[in-house]
This record gives sequence, C-alpha cells and structure tokens, in this order.
Amino acid sequence: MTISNSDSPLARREALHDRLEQLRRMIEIRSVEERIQKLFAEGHVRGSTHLANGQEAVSVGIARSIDPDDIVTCTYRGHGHALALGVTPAGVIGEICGRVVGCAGGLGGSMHLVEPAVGLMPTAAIIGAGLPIACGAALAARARGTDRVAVAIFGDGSANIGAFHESLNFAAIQKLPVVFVCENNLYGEYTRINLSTPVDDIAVRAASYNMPGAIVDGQDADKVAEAMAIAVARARRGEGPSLVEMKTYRYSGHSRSDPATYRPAGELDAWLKRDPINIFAERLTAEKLLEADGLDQLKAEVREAVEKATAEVLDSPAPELGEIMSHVGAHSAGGDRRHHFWAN
Amino acid sequence: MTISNSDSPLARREALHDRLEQLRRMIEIRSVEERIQKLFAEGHVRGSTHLANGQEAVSVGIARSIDPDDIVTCTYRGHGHALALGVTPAGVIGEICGRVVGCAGGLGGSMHLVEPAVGLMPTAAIIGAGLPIACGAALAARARGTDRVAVAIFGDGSANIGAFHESLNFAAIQKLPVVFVCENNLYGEYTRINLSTPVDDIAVRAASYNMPGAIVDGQDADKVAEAMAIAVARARRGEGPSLVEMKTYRYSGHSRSDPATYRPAGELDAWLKRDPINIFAERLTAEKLLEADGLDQLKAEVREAVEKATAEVLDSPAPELGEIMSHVGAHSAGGDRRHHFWAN
Amino acid sequence: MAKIWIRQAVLRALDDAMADDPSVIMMGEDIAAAGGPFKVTEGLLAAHGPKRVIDTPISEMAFMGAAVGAAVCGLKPVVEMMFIEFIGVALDQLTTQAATMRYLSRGRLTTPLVVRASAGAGQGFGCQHSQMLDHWFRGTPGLKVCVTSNARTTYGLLRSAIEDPDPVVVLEPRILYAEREEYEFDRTYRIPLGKAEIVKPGKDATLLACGAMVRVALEAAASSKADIEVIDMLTLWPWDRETVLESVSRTGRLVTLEEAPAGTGWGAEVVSTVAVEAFGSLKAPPHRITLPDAPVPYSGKLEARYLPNAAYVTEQVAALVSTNKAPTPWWRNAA
Amino acid sequence: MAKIWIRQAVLRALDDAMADDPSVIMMGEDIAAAGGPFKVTEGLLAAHGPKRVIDTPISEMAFMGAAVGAAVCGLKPVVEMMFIEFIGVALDQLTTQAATMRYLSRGRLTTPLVVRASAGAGQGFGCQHSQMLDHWFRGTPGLKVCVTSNARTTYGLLRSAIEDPDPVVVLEPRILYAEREEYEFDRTYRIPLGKAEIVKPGKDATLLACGAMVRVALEAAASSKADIEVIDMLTLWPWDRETVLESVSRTGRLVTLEEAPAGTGWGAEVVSTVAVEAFGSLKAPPHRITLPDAPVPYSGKLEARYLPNAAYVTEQVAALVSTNKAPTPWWRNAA
Ligand SMILES: Cc1ncc(C[n+]2csc(CCOP(=O)(O)OP(=O)(O)O)c2C)c(N)n1
Ligand SMILES: Cc1ncc(C[n+]2csc(CCOP(=O)(O)OP(=O)(O)O)c2C)c(N)n1
Ligand SMILES: [Mg+2]
Ligand SMILES: [Mg+2]
Repeated sequence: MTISNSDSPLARREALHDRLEQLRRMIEIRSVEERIQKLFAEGHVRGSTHLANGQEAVSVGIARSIDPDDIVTCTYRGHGHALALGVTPAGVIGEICGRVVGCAGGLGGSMHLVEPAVGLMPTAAIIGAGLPIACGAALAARARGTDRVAVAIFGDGSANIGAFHESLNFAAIQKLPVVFVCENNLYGEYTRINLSTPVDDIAVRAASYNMPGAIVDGQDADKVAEAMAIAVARARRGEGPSLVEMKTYRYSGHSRSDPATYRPAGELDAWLKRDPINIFAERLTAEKLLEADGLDQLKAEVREAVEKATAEVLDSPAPELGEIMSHVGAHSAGGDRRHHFWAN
Repeated sequence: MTISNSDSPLARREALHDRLEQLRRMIEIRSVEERIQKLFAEGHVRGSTHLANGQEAVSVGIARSIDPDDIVTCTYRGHGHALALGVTPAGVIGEICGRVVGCAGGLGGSMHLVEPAVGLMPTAAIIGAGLPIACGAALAARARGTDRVAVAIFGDGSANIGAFHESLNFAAIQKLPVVFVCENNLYGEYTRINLSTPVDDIAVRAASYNMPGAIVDGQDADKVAEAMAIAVARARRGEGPSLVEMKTYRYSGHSRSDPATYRPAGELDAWLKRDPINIFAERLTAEKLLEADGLDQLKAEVREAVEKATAEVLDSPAPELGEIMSHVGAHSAGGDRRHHFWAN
Repeated sequence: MAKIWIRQAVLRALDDAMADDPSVIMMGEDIAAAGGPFKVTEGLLAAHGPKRVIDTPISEMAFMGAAVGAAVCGLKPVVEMMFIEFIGVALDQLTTQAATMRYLSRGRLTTPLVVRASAGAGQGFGCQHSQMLDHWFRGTPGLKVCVTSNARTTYGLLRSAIEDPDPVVVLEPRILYAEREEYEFDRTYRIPLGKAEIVKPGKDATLLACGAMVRVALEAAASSKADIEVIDMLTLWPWDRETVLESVSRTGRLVTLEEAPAGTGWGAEVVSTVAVEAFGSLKAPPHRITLPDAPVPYSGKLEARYLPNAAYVTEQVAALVSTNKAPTPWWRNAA
Repeated sequence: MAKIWIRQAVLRALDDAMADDPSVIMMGEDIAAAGGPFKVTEGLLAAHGPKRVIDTPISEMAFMGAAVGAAVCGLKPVVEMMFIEFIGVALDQLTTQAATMRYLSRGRLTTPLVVRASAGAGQGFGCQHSQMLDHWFRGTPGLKVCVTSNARTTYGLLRSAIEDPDPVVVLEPRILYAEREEYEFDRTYRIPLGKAEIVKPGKDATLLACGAMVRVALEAAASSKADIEVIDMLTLWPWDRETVLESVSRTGRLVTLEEAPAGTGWGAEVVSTVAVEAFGSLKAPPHRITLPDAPVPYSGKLEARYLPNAAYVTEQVAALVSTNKAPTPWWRNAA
C-alpha cells in the first residue's frame, strides 16, 4: 500500500495498520527530516528545528497503538510524531517553511505542529507543558463517557520539571486514561542524562505515583507498540495511567545549530547499529513481507514522494497578512472553526 | 534552666541542648498556639493562622539537631518551628498581632515569621516555595566553603507540587547539603493524604532522586533528632540531600476557620494518645530529669511566661506608617540592615 | 428582595452554569468535599457529582493545564485558584498554552475555560495572599480578564465568562465574599465581557474603579461636593474604551482608582488611551489613585492606610476638580 | 576600535563580574559545559569553575528559587532563562519570593540576584519563544527590569544589575546577539539602573524605545524629515521619569515604540505618567506604536509585518508631527 501526498491525515493514519506502511512511515520520517535539514541550509526555514532521526520507531510504534481520536501531546521534537500520526509531509514541511499548506497554516512553525483530525494537539515549545494538557484531555474523555485515551510524549530531560511530577500524581490520583511516554534519548539539549538526573531510568519514578513503569527498547517499533498496547488497554479499562520509557537516541544534535560534540566517542556508532528502520526492515524480511531489495525500493519511493511534497510546499504561498489577526479569539476574523472531538 | 522572655533568639536556641529545655519548648509551642487561638477570638489577629499543635516534637527535634547558622525554610504553619529555632514568644505572638515587637515588625503576619540570627528564612505562604530556596542556601553554604546545611520543612500535601520534585532532583544532582523534611500530618487543608497522593509514604519518593528516604515517628522528639542527625551529618560530609518524613498529626483544623469535621471518627483520639509532650515527659521522667509533678510545674511556668509575652505584645504599638515604604528596596528609607550569614 | 452573601452569588453562578451546561466542570483544591476554602462551592459536589466537581492535589500546574486539555476536548472547565498568587507557579499554562491554542490551530482548537480566583487586600492575609495581579494576564492576546464588584456583577460576569469561547480570568475580591447585599437572582442575567457600567452618573469627573474599589468610589462620590461619575470597569481586558471615552468627553476629568501599585495597575493603559483618544477634551490632567509601590503590609494599621479609602479618594478627587491639577499621593513623600 | 558580536558583551560582562566579585555565580540550562544555547557563557566554566558556573536540570522553579536562597546567603546569582517565556513555570520565585524578601525581613535579608533572559521576536522562533514579557515583572515592588540595546548598554546594564543589592531582570533582545558592532570594553563602565539615555537629540518629537526597537527608532529618526529625539529607556522599572519628562517638555510630542501588544507594553505607564505630569506641554496627543493584539506569528512574511520597522515608524511619527493627531496603527483596521 502506498500513500500519496494527497491522502488525508486520517487516511494516512488508518494506513498504519499495515506493517509495510509502518516501515514506509519510518523511512518517510527520516526522509522528511533530512529534507528539512536541507531546507534549512537553503534558507527556507526560520528559527530552529529539532530533528528526531533515530527515534522513528517510537513515533510509529505509538501511532499504530492508538486511534485517531485518541489525543496526543508532544514537544517541539515532533516531526516524527506528527508524520506517524498522519500529518502529511507537506503539512509538516509546509509548516516549517511557514507556508499556507503547513498544518498550522504557517502561524506556528517547526515547534508547533498540529492536526486535530488525528488527535495531535499543538506541539508545545515549553518543557513539560504537554503533560497536564494530556491529563485534561483524558479527563474530558472520561467525563464525556468515551473510552478515549491521551498520550503525553516528552523527553528524558523533561522528567525533571515540575509539570512531570504534578501530572503523574494528578493522573494517578484521578486514575486518568493517560499514558506518559518518555522518549529517553539520553540528552536534554547538550546535557547527558547522568548530569541532570540522578537515576538512570525515568521509569523508576512511576513508583512515586503507584503506577506501572515500563522500560522499552525504543528502537524496535514492535516493542514500542507492545508496551503501548498494555498501557493503553489499562487506561481504556479505567485502571489509570502508566509511565512508559522508550530507550532511544537522536542521531543529530539538539537543534540545527548543534554539532553534538559533547557525545562520548562511539556512542552514536553503537546506536546506529541498532537503527530502527533496519531493525524493522529485517523483521519484515523475516516475516516475508519485504523482498530482498524492498527496503531500497521503499526508500527511493519515499524520497520521491518527499521531493514532491517539498515542491508543493515551495509552490505554496506564505500566509496572507490578515492571518496575524484572524485567530486570536472568537471575535477575530477567522471565526469559529472549532474541531469537535468525539462528536455525538 | 529557664529561658525568660528577654532572652535572645540565639540564647534560646543554645538553651535547646538541654533536655529539660526541649520539653519546656514543646510546652511553650503548645501554649503559644493556644494563646494565639485566644487572641484570634479576642480580635487581635487578622487574616488566618495555622496551628501545629500535635507537631511540637518535629519542631524541637529538628531545632536541636542543627546549628543556629544552618538555614531553615518552612511554611505558614511555622509557629512551632520559629519558637523551636529560637524566636521568642513575643516575636511570634507580636508578629501575629501585627506589632513592632513581632519578628517581622508586623509587616509579615502569621504566615511570615523570620529570624536571620537563628537561620530562619521568612516562612513562605506559597506551597513549595521554601524547597528551592533551601537548595540555594545549601549551594551558598558549599560555595562559601562552610559546612552549613539547609533544612526545608514542608507538608505532605506539598509533596505533590512541582517545586518538590524539581528541588529534590536539583539537590541530588548537585549533592547539596540540604535535608528535606516532610511533616506528614495526613492532611493538606481539608483533604486526607490518600485523596491527593497515591502513595502512603512520601519517603518512597526519595528513590526517584536516588537519595535516602527515612520514615520517622514524628511524635517522638528523640526519634526526630536521631533521623535528622543522620541526614544532617550526611549533608555536612558533602554526600548530598536526604528526604526525611515525619509521621505526625495536627490536632486542630487547617486554619482558624476549620473545625476539621472531615476527619474520621477516632483518628484524633488515637493521635492524642501519642502526644509528643507526654511522650517526651515520660522519657525525661524515666531518665530522672523530671520530677513527678515536673510537667505540671513546667506547664504553669510556661503559661505564665507566655502570658507575660502576650502582655508585652499587647503593650507594643503597631508599626509606624512609614514602615510601609521603608523596606521595599535598597533605596527605601529602611536602608541596609543586611544580615550576613557565616560572616567570620 | 433577599439579602445574600456575595459569596452566594459565586456559588449560584457556578451551580446554574453547571446545571445549564453539562460540559461545565470545576477543578481546584478543596472545592468539592470541603465546599471550598471560602465556601463558594458548597453543595456543588452533591449536586453535580465527583466527575464534574473535582478536588485536586496541590499542583496548580497540573490542574491549570488539565483545564486547558479538557477545554480543547469539549469541556468548559472552571478552575479555582484559591488565592490568585498561586498561579505564579502555573502561569505558563494560562498565558502561553491556553491563550495561544486557537492561534496555533488556526481556530480549530479553543480553550473555553475560566480561572476564577480570590484576590485583593484588606483582610490581613499578608503580602503573598493579598494582591490583584491582573497585570500578569491583562493584555495577553487571546485572554480576557474581569473583576467582580458585588453580587450582581459576580453572577453576571461569571456566567458570561463560563459561556465565553475563549479563556477568561475572573478575579473575585476576597473581601467581598462575606458582605451581604440585596440581590434577586435571575438565571438569564449576564454582563457582556468587555463592557463597563456607569454605576453613578455625574458631571464633574469620571472615576473609574473595579472590584472592591467600586464601593470605595461610590462612597467617595456620595460624600463629594463635586458631581462624580463612577464607572465600574468590570472587564479589564479588553476594556470598554467607548464607555470610558464617552464619559470623559462629558466630564472632562479622569480619575482611576486602582488596587495595585502604579507600575502594575490597569489605569496606565486606560489613562494612556484616554490621553491619546480624548486629547483636548480633558480639563485637568488625568489622575491615578493607586497603592504605594510596596508589598501589602500585614499590620491592620498599615494595611488600612495602604488601601485607598473613601475619605482619601474624596480628597484626591476634590483637589483635582477644584485646582485642575493632579494631587500628590500620600505615599510619594513617604517613600 | 574592535568590532565585536553583541553576545560577546554579555559574555564579557559576566566574565568581568565573576572575576571582580567571587560571590557572583551563574546558573542555567547548558550554560556551563556547552557555553550556553546562545554562546553567551562560553569559557566561563573553564575560567571560574563548576562551583560558580552551574549547569542545571530542566527545572526553572528549582534554580530560580535556588538563586533566591543563594542570594540571601551571600552569593550574587545570575540566572539564565534561555527564553524569557520559561519563567512562566517559575514566576513565583522571582515576583513573590525574591521581591518580598527584603520587606518580610525588614531589610535583614536581601536578594541581590539577576535574571537574564533572551527575549523578543524577529527570528522565527514562534509564539512561545518570541515575547518580551516585561509586563510580568514591571512595577512589582522590589524588582527592577531593564532591557539591553547594543554592546555598550549590554555591558553597562549587566554590570550594574549584578552589583545591584536587589533583584533585577535583564532582558536581552535575542536578535541582537549575532549583530556586530564597534565597541571597546571598559571594565569600569556602568549604566545606572533607572536612567534613560537620549541617544539622538531632536526638537520635534520624543521617540521612546528600548531593546531591539532602539535601532529601529534611530533608523526612523535618521530618515525622518522631522527632528526626532530618540531615548533609550534602558530601565523599564523604575523608569526615568525625569529624562522623559524633560524631553517631552522640549519637544511637545511623545511617541513610544514598543515590542509588545498594546495591552502589555511599557508605553502605557509612560504615556499615562506624561499625560499626568506634562499635561499642557503636549502639542499633540501622545502616540504608542505597538505590536498588534496577537501572538507572534512564525512565517517570515507575517513576522516582518508584525514587528514595527523603520519605514512604518517614520510614517507614523511623520503623521503625528504634521497633523498633531495620533495616526491609526495598521492592524487596527485589519483586526
Ligand atoms: C520550561 C522550559 N525550559 C527550557 C526549555 C529549553 N529546552 C528546549 S528543549 C530542551 C531539552 C529537552 O530535553 P528532553 O526532555 O530530553 O527532550 P529532547 O529534546 O531530548 O527530545 C530544553 C532545555 C524549554 N523549552 N522550556
Ligand atoms: C501554590 C499554593 N497552592 C495552594 C496553597 C493553599 N494552601 C495553603 S496550605 C495548603 C495545604 C498544605 O498541606 P501540607 O503541605 O500537607 O501542609 P500542612 O498545612 O498540613 O502543614 C494549601 C493547599 C498555597 N498556599 N500555595
Ligand atoms: Mg532527551
Ligand atoms: Mg499536611
């Protein structure tokens, strides 16, 4: 199954049930991020942008474990999650290039991707902000009588901020249907986890809230999905939140300007040997879902699609000036376009 | 040894090495709080006031375990700690009555007691605020080459706020000489701990920061002091922070307006049987430091001293109007009266 | 007419809002089982159940943020910040997250939430429990701020705030909770956000106030020789330029009565706007009556002086009207 | 004279301050080993050691509060808030704790600390990383706020802020860090807090600006037919009433150029004060040039329009000077 640029976020999300599409999506994430890096060099991207190459299995593993009307909050390091959840390459690249085809119409930028149709809240640029918001989404899901869950994705460094603690405690005492996913990529900006956090595993902190804490191989999309399934099922059953820690790694530096020279020699290489795309491709090969040259073919296919999306973005205009004032409040010209979650 | 109203906070603090004085101080705390309650009824106290009757052993146990130039931060529920650390009854009662003899000259009120001479920072009225401040004091102590420690005292309910988490993590990673003391009196305002906190023991949260966590009988001043001694020694040795949980109980409601009807029947009675003053008095009797009628005699003595202090307070004027503007910044009329900690 | 406590107007507004709209929920510390630290939520738990009236742990960031998430997902959360100072540990969720949600989603996600908080001085709660702090919110694009002043405005503003499609902060002067007043509830009564009210017409000067200062303004007007027009601002952001400008164009004099140090008070925004828009129609310089530039003192004697009272306001307004020069605040020389 | 990056002025001020006073320490995220997210602390760790240049976990409340405690206990902490928005999770420690410490101890405990933060728009960081937010601090009794505008003022203000006995917020326009400028360091150079500077004298109007808007103001003045006096405010609280009032008394016209939506901008305070104190000496209504009432947009085209540029300022000032009427902002009709 191949998903074209013109497919809707929802269709792209549904397609993720297919194992080959899961692989394809991981490749797409990698490809889109590579393209974004190039677009930065070419002067199409402003501000900063945070790549998550190496973490694709986490994104796809999560996305395939929840439904499009489950809610996700995540961070500025959100390209992968957005794509996995269903946002189109043009939607992501477009936003980062500040064009109208962007998923936030160019108002948000790299740190603020969004797609209500697949449950993606605006990604937050303030550390920890997404966790309480996910609690609220979970609370609303329950109050409105649905069995929807919320997933809060955040980094290892973010596990040291107050909002982490308050949210886990609040969710636990309220038994909220929320899954806290820590992407432990060993670094918060330029600081290795051991220099900011006195424990190796964020998951141990689950005990402070009497909730399950799981440690997961974040390079293996199946393991990610498995762990998510357990936590999500628990949440849907009304048994409360979980903390799931994905051990992963970002190949690039923190943001575009970071050469990541602070990493110990050999660390990156060791992680590259456990590349999530390769791991999953091998698995699909073993499952006879992927031919010998299937991976290369997929990569070429995806690269072409990403180029097409990029062309579409670069053809797309910047927003009208009126957009500045159109979505400030209900009184603004943009008016009411409210997305209704779980309508009827 | 008897400490008169005219003794300085520092002298009162030094006196606390004496076991009989420790008992006397607990009685004093109880007495002062009873008097404050009466002063409230008599219209001398404004705003609110938070009694800690039942928690006297924690206050005295802590105060006798640290030196006057160690730093203490605590909360609005601070009468007991202030008295134990050395603030005079007139200083406490005076502040609560808004008089110049008050330890903050009547500017602060019940929630803001202070005495630099014995290391007491202004008690904070915002939950959690004292923990980071204690971290900073500890950091300064170390940076200035002293072996001073900081003690942050807070309640069980406060262990759910972000500042708790951030402070413990920060102190742990920096190995700061700070002792976090949680007075677990089972309630945060009108809410029992089990309704706000998914774990029974706050001390278990120490594991999230890879620091020791101790659970202590907070009704026994000796046990309190013992546990504090271990944590303080560790801090002084440069080995980092500890979390010490004192199991205790407040006999009164949260604040003056709270009849505490939310408490399960029998709970208060059970705790009254383990009254910290009685426990300590029995111990001193066994140690032959207290005569048969010694406790009653002490109580009478203390009550008289507290009455004297109260009279002194009620004779003391309200602050001059100029005080409003005198201590806003260095430019204010109050000028520089800065206390220099650890000046040699 | 029945005499009620003003805090009953809060309760009634919340109760009616919850009854009228099942998507309204409440969160805060001790608001449910205990009925609220100020008893303004008494009975709501029994009436609407624990799924809608939620006691939270002491974690303002968590429940303020939960309100944001819940609002986006179809609820209308009303958050109680017991004392407005407490949002100092959670401001991000309101001003940075809630207020940008609509913008960042181009109108697809909105946060119809209300933060209500007790605020203000006068009761000896000390400097960390006695401020208005509206300046933390005022002017933030996407956010509205209003202040209640009596039973009627409490009911009218709260109902409107809860129905508003965007985030609203409602500051309730704590000192008014225990005041009694004649008021007949009308379930349909609303005060439109963004509108001020002329509560006493007058010809010689326009005296603007909000919150607990409204009654001080009215008292001052009542005892003034000059004929003072008193306006209750009601909403501080966006504030009612039209009503204020129209009034000033008639009276030719403007005085603001603000429960805030001058550097943080709403009067700066209003006076500056009037200076721009009504330049020429002023007979005297505009004048701001504010708190001194100092924290709120505890001692009763000091707090009584710290807060403007009717006599002081009367005197200040009289000086302005009679001399057409702005009088000096008492604390300018004391500083 | 040597050309330097403005960010080097930050570095040099910090380095000199640490060398001159052993009680100065620094805390922040990635300021030590990594030399700072904006490279303004490069080399400080090597020069002054890990006990004085401290990398913190991501926990603004902890290290902001630690600065308060450390300041009381004899250090002079300089805290870096990478982007000023981040203090939204820790505001309490600065405005409620640090700012009341002196008051609550009657002068016995003080908090000589500095919060420095990058601030402002123009670089595509989006609406949660592009604000000035000085209104969160301005006017808080006990707190000072200043804004740097070039290498010299960066050095001068930072050194003064670090030496100040009370808490000071120093906002550094992020967009200036990578600007180059001729500047010769003078270790003794200080800019007194609370003083503004006339950076270009003029006769027809007083144009007030701070931060990145100062150079916009200067460009506008340079290309104006009218003779514009440009004042760099430097300190926003307490601001320099004397210099401003004196200037306005000469020029008779006042324009503020603010990088903030009108509802949060410092111009309200200044204009309202001028309206009170210089009532009568104004030939035209005061005029505020502000950002529109909207979050900071990401797209370059939008952000370029969102921020006032020299051409727009020139046009607005010209309109005021020639008509003595306040012109309408471009966005008033777009809203
Ligand atoms: C409150 C706050 N503090 C600091 C920052 C700056 N900041 C952005 S990303 C980052 C590191 C986060 O690390 P981690 O949580 O591990 O996530 P990762 O970037 O590795 O995905 C920091 C400190 C911020 N955005 N918000
Ligand atoms: C940030 C903040 N939130 C809420 C409050 C209101 N408040 C004052 S005391 C209190 C309960 C604290 O409980 P606990 O920590 O157990 O201390 P205790 O009063 O039992 O000593 C609360 C919620 C506050 N002062 N600050
Ligand atoms: Mg990380
Ligand atoms: Mg408690």
